[in-house]
Amino acid sequence: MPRWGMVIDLDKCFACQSCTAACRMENNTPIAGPDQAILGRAILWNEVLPFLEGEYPLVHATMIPRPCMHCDNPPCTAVCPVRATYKNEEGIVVVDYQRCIGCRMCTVACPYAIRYFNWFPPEWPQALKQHLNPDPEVAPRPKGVVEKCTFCIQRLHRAREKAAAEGRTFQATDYMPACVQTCTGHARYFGDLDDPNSLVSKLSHSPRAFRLLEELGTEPKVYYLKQG
Amino acid sequence: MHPENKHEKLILKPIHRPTTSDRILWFILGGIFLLGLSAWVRQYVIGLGVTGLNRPVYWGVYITNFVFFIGLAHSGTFISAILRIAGQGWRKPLTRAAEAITLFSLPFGVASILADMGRPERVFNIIFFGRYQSPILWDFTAVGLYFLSSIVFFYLSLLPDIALCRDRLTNAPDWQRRMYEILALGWQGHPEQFHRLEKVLDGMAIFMTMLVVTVHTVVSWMFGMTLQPGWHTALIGPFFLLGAILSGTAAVVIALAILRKVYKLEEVLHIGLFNSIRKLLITFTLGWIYMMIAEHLTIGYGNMKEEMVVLLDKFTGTYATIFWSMALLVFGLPVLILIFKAKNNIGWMVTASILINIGMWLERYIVIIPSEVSPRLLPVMGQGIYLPTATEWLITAAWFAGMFLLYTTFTRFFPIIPIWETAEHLPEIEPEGARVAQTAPTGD
Amino acid sequence: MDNHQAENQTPGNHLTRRDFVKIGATAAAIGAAAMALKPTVGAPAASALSEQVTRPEETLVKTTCALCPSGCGLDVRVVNGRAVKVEGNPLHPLNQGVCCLRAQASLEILYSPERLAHPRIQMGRRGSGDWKEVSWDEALALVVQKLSDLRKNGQAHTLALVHGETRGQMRSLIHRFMQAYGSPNVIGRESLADQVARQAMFLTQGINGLPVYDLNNASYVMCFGGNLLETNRNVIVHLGAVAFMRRGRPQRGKLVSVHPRLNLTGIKADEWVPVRPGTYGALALGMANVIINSKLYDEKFVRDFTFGFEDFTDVNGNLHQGFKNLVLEQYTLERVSKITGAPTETIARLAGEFATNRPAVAIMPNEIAELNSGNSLYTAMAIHALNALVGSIDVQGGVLVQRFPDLEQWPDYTPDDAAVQGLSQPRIDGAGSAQYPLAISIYQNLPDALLSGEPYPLNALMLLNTNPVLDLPQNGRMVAALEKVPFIVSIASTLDATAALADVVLPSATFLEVWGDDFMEGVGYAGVSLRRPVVELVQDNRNPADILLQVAAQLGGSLEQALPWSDYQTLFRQRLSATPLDWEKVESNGFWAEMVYFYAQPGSPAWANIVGRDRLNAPKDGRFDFYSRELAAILSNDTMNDLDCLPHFVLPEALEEVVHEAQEYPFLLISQSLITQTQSWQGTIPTLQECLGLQGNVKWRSWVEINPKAAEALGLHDGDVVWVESHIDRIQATVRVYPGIWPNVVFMPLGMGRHTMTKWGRNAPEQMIVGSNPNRLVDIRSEPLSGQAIIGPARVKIYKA
Amino acid sequence: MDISSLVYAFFNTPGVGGAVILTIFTGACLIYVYLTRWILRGGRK
Repeated sequence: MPRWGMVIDLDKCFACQSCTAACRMENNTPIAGPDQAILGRAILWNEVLPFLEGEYPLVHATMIPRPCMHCDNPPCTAVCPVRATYKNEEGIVVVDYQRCIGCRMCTVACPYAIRYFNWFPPEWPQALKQHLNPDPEVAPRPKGVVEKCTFCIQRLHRAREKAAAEGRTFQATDYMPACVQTCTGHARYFGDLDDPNSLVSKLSHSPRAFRLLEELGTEPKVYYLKQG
Repeated sequence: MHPENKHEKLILKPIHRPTTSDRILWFILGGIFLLGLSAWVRQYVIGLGVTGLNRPVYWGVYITNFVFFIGLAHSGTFISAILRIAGQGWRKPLTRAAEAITLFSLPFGVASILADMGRPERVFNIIFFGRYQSPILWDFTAVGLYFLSSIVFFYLSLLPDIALCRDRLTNAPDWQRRMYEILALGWQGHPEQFHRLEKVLDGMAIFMTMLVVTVHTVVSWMFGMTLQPGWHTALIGPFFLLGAILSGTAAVVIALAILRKVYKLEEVLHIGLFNSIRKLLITFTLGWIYMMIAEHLTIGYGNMKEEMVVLLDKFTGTYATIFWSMALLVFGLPVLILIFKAKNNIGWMVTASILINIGMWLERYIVIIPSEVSPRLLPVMGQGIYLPTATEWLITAAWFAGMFLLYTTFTRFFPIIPIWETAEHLPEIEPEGARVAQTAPTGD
Repeated sequence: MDNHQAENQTPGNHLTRRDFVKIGATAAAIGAAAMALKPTVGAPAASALSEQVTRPEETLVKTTCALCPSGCGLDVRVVNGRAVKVEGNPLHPLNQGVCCLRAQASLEILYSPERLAHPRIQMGRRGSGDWKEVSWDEALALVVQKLSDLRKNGQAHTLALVHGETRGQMRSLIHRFMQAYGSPNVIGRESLADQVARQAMFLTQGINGLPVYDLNNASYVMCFGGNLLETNRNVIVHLGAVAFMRRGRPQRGKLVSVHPRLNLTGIKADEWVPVRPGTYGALALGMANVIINSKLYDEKFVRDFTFGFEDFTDVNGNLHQGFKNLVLEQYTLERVSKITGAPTETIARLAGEFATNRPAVAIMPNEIAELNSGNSLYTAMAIHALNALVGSIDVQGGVLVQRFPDLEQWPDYTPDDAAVQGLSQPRIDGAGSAQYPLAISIYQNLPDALLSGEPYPLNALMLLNTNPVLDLPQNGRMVAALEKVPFIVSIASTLDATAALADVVLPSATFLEVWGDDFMEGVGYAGVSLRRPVVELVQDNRNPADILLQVAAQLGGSLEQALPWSDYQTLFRQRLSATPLDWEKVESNGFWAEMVYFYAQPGSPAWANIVGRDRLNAPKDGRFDFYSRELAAILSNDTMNDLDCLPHFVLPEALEEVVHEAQEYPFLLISQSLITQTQSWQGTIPTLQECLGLQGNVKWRSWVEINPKAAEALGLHDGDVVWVESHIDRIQATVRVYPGIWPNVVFMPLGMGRHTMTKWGRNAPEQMIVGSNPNRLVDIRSEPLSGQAIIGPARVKIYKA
Repeated sequence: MDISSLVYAFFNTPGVGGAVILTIFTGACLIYVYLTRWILRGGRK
C-alpha cells in the first residue's frame, strides 16, 4: 500500500492561499460568517500560518501552508476513545463522522492544531448550496464532530475507480489533493514516500528538507524545503 | 437491637416533615438546576457554538467543572477511608457528611463531561468501540468504579442507621417508613452483623484509597498524555491529586460547619474535630504550594520556548490576574488564616476553606486554558481567546445547585451523623448465647 | 466482540448453583442490551466508504477566468449541470494547471445569493430601494427610449459610459458603441491603476502598452513599490516565473522588494528594502547615479539606441541637459538616502547588484493604487530608465513588448450627424486636454465634472461593472454628483453602492455563464483564451456585451450599422478570423497562442516594433528616450524646461513636513489591495473574507497595521478597535501590531467597505458593511500631465474607538 | 503469536476497551452484592 506524503517548497510557495480556497471548495468546509470567524471558529483545513520574527527593520516572516501532517505516529488517533479517527492502511489519518462523540481530545492532543470542530451545523445561504461537491466522502459534516484534512481522500477513491474503469492499474501519479493541483508556485509535490524513485521521496531527503515539530516524534509526512 | 448513642435524639431531630423553608430552598436549587438543564438541552439542539469554546481553546469551563467535582469527590474517601485505615477515631462523626459530598459531586462530574461532549447521544460508543489506549477510557473506568464503590461504601455504612430510623421514627409518613423498611434490607443490628460490617468497611477502605489515588491521577492524565506545553509533565498526576485532596478537605470543613450551624450539632461536631482537620488542611496547603513551585520552577528553569510562552502568559500575560489571585486564594490567605486565626474558630476556618475552593476552581481553569490558548504551532498572531458564555456559567451553577439540592434532601431523610459509629457501645450478645462479642473496635 | 464473561472468583466457597445462574443471566442481559444498541449507532464511516459508491456523470468544461487581468485558463468540473469545482487548465500557457484563490472561490460568485435575478427599475426616490423587477424587454425599452431622445435633440455627447475592467475586445466594442452613439465620454478606471505605466512606456520607449517582464530568465528582479507576487496585473504568470527563477533552473535569481511595508512580495523576496512611501523615483535615480558613476551601464546600448543620455543641442541651437548630468548632479547618494530613508550603502549595493547581474529588471508597479503619490509619471519613467541603462529592453530576461493577435478591421460605417456633432464636443473628464494631455481617461475627475457641470452637464450615465461610489467617495461628492444626472443605467451583477442609486439596473451575468474572449498578457507572445458558459444561466442575466449590442440594434441609425452582430460570440469569432486559429482546437484546449516570443536585435527591422512603434510626434528612430522627445513635443511652449522631459523626483506633497499637519495627523496611510480582492465582482465572497493571508486572524473586518513602536507610543495593542481619521473622514479598523512597516506609516487593505444584504452567518446581522474603505479618507485629486489619481500617503491620526 | 501484537491489539481494537469496562463493572457489582449479602447473613443461624 502506498504511504502518501507531501513536500512543500517554501522557496516557491508565495502564500497566495489558493490551497486554502481549493481545500474548502473540494471538501465542503462551511463558511464561518462574521460572528463565528471573530471567535476563531473558521474551518480552513489548509491554512497559511504567518510566523514573524525580528524587530523593524530586520524583520523575517515565514509563511507556512499547513495541511494535516498525517503523522505516521499520530498523537491524535492514540487518544480517541472510540477509534473515530485512525490512520488507514495508506497512512492517511481519517475521521469517521458517524462514530465521533465530539469529546475533542484529539483536537487538544494534536500539536499542530490542525483539527477543527463543528460548533454549529454547517450553514450556507440557500443559493450557495449548489456549488457543494457531491462526492459522498465529503458530505458536509454534522454539528458536534471533528473534521480535518484527509489529503482529499475522495480524490483517491475517484482516481482508483477511474483506473479500474479504464482497466489499468492505479498509479500513484493518478491522484493528488486539490491543494497540490492548484499551487500557483508549483511548490507542492505529492506521492508515495515508500516508492524510492518518486519525486516526493527524493525531495524529502533533500538537504533543504525539514519537518514541523520534528522533535516531537510524531513522524509527520509533510516535508518543507527551506526558503532561500 | 440498636447501638445506644446519647446524641441519638439530637442526630435524628433534623429528620422531619419538610418545612416551608425546606421547600423554598429546594424550589430555588431545583429551579437553578432545571434552568441549567434547559440550557444544556438548548446547547444540544443548537450546537456547542453557544459556548465560548473555539479553536484552539477546545476545552473550557465544563472540563474545569469536571476536574473540580472529581476533586471534591476526594473529600469522602479521604476522610472516611484513609483515616479509618489510620485508625483515627476522631473522624467518626464526620465520615457520612464527607462521603455524602463524594456521592453527590461525582454524578455532576460525569454530567460536566456529558455537557462538554459534541454528541452526547453517542456516549455508548465508548462501550461498543472503547479503545483502552485512550486516557478517556481510563477516566471512564476509574471514575465509574469509584462512583460505584463510593455508593456501596456509603450505603453499607448507612445500613445500621436506616434500620434505626425504621424502628425509631414511627411518626414519619408511611411512604418514608416503607422506604426505610426496604433500604434496611432486614438489618436487625446483630453484633455479628456489626462485626462483619466493620470488616467489610475496613477492606473497602483500603480498596477505596487505592482507587481515589488512581481516579485523580487518571483525570489529570487526560491532560498529561497530550503534548500541549504546560500539560505534558510527569508532575501533573500528583499535582492534581494533592489539589483534589486539599479542595475535598476544605469542602468537608464547609459542609460540617453548615450542618453544625443549621442542625445545632455542637456537641457531636465539637471544636476538637475542626482543630484536627485544621492541621490536615495546613499540611495539604503546604503540599499543594510545594507541587506548584516544583512544576513552575522546573518549567521556568528549563526555559523551553513553547513552554515559556504559556508560563509567561500565566505570570505576566493575559492570565496574570487570574493566576496570582488564584495563588493568593489557595495559598496566601488560607495558610495565614489557618495558622493564626483558625484555631478554635470555625468561622475563620470556613472562610479559609471557601477561599481554597474558589482558588482551586481557578487553579483548574489556569491549568487548562492558557495551555490551549498558545499551542505549539499556532503563531502568536493566531492565538486563541476564550470568554465563557452565559450557557457555560448557567450549566456550572446548575450542577452546583444540583449537588446542594441532593445534599439537603439527603439530610432531611437520613441522619447525617453516623449514629452506630459514634455510639458508646454496640448491642451485646444476649445472655443465653455462649459466645462473647468483643466490642467494636472503637479505639480512640 | 464476544462479550465472554470472565470467570470471577467470588470470596467464600459456598456459592450455590442458583446464584451462579443468576449472575450469568444478569451479565448476559447487559451484554444483549449493549449489542442491540450497537447497530443503530455505529454505521460505517463516510470517509472509509470506498466500495460501492455510485458516481454521477460529470464533465470538465474549459473556460477563462475574468476575476483579475491575468485571465487564467480554467477547467470547471460540472456534475448534473452544477459547477462544483474550479481547477486550472493544465494546457494553458499562462497558468499551466494552477489557479489562484479567487478562481477557486468563483463558484461563490456564480451561485452568490447577492446576485440580481431580473432587471429592475427604481420607482421611488433614488436610493429609496423600492425597485420594480421588470422583464428585459421593458428595461431595455426604457434605456433605448432615453438614449434615443438624447440623440434626437443633439445631446448625444451628454451620455457618459463609465466602465471597470474590460477583457478582450470588450474595450473596443465599448468605444465603437460610444463613437457610433456620438459621445466622446468613455471613462475607464485605469487612472486609479496602471495608466501611468502605459504612459511611461509611451514617453520613453514609444510603445502604447504595458511592459511585460520576462522573469523566467531574469537573474535580478527589483520591484519598486507594488506587490508583484500578490496583486500585480498578471500575478499568475509572475508567480510561476519567480518560482521558476528560483528553483526551476540552476542559477537562482534574486528578488528585491522596495516598499514601506513588508508585503507578501517582501516576505518572499530575498531582500526587503523599506523606504518612505512615494519615494521610489528617488531611489531609482539614486541607483542610476551609482551605475553611471561607476560606468556599469550598457555603454553600447546607451550610445547607439538611446536618446538624451548625454547633453545635446536641439535643431534651433539651444543646449539641453541630458539624463546623465541630471542624475549625477541632483541625485547624489546622500540626497537620495535623505529622501528615501534607505541607507547609502544599501542603495549603492543594490545599484551594483542590479547593474552587474544581467539581465536585471526594474519593475514599475502596474496595479491598483500603488504609484499614486502625485509624482507617479516621472517615477515610472525613472524606474523604466533603469532597464534601459542596463540594456534590458527586449532581451531574454528583460522587458518585452506584449503582442496581440491581429484582428479583422471593424467594418466602416457612415456616422449620422448626431454622432458627428456629439463627437466634436470635448470630454467631460478633461482627458487629452491641455492640463492632462497624456491621459486616456480620468476616473477621479468624474464627480467634480458632474457637480460643476463643466464643460457641459450630463444627461445620462451608463455604468458597466464599476462602483465609483466605493472607489471615489470624495467626501460624499460622488453621491451628490450622481443626483445631478437625470438618468443612470447600471449594468452590474449585484446591487452595489452605485447600482443602488441608479434608475435602471441591468444584471450582468458572471464570467462562468457567458461567451467571451481574452487576450493573453504578461507572456509577450500573442494569444487568445476562450470563455464559454460552464452552466446554464443561474439568474435571468445577460452578457454586458450582448446588452450593448441589443441597445445598439434598437437605437438604429449609425449604431445599428456600426454593430450589426446579434451577439458577442459571433462578433469576436468574426473579428478573430484574421488570426490563424482553428476553432475546434481552441474549444478543446481553451486557448490559442503563438507560444514563442522572438526577441528583436537592437537596430534590426523588428526593433521598430519594440522602440518607437506608437510614437506620434517624436521620430521613430528606434532610440529609447531618456529625454522624452514625445513629451517635449506635447509641452512645446516657452515655459517648458529640460526637467519636464526627464525622469526626475518631486517630493509628494503629503511627505512635506508641514509642522502643523504633521503634528495633528502624524501617520502616513498607504493602502494596497490583497490577492483576495477582485475588481470585477462588487459583492462579498465569504471564503475570501476568511483567508486574509498575512493577517489571517482578522476575518470579515478591516485592519490597520502599525509599527510596534508607534503602537506602544499610542498605547495600542493587537486587536484594539481604533478610529483612523484624516482631515475629511474617519473609519474603524482593528489594530494589528506589525513590525514589518515603516515607523510612521500605517497600512489598510483596499477593496473593503462593501455593503452586503445577505445574512452570512448564524447570528450574523441581516445586512452589514464588511470592513471599511480607506479611500474614504482621501480627497482624490489628479496629477498634471498623466491624470493619474493622487491617493498616495494620506495623513491620518489613530485613536481608540 | 507474539506478545507485542497481542498487547497492541488489546489496546487498539475498538470494543475490547468496552468489554473490559463491562467486565470490571459487573465484577465489582457482583462482589459488592455478595459482600452485602454476607454482612446481612451475620448472626442468623
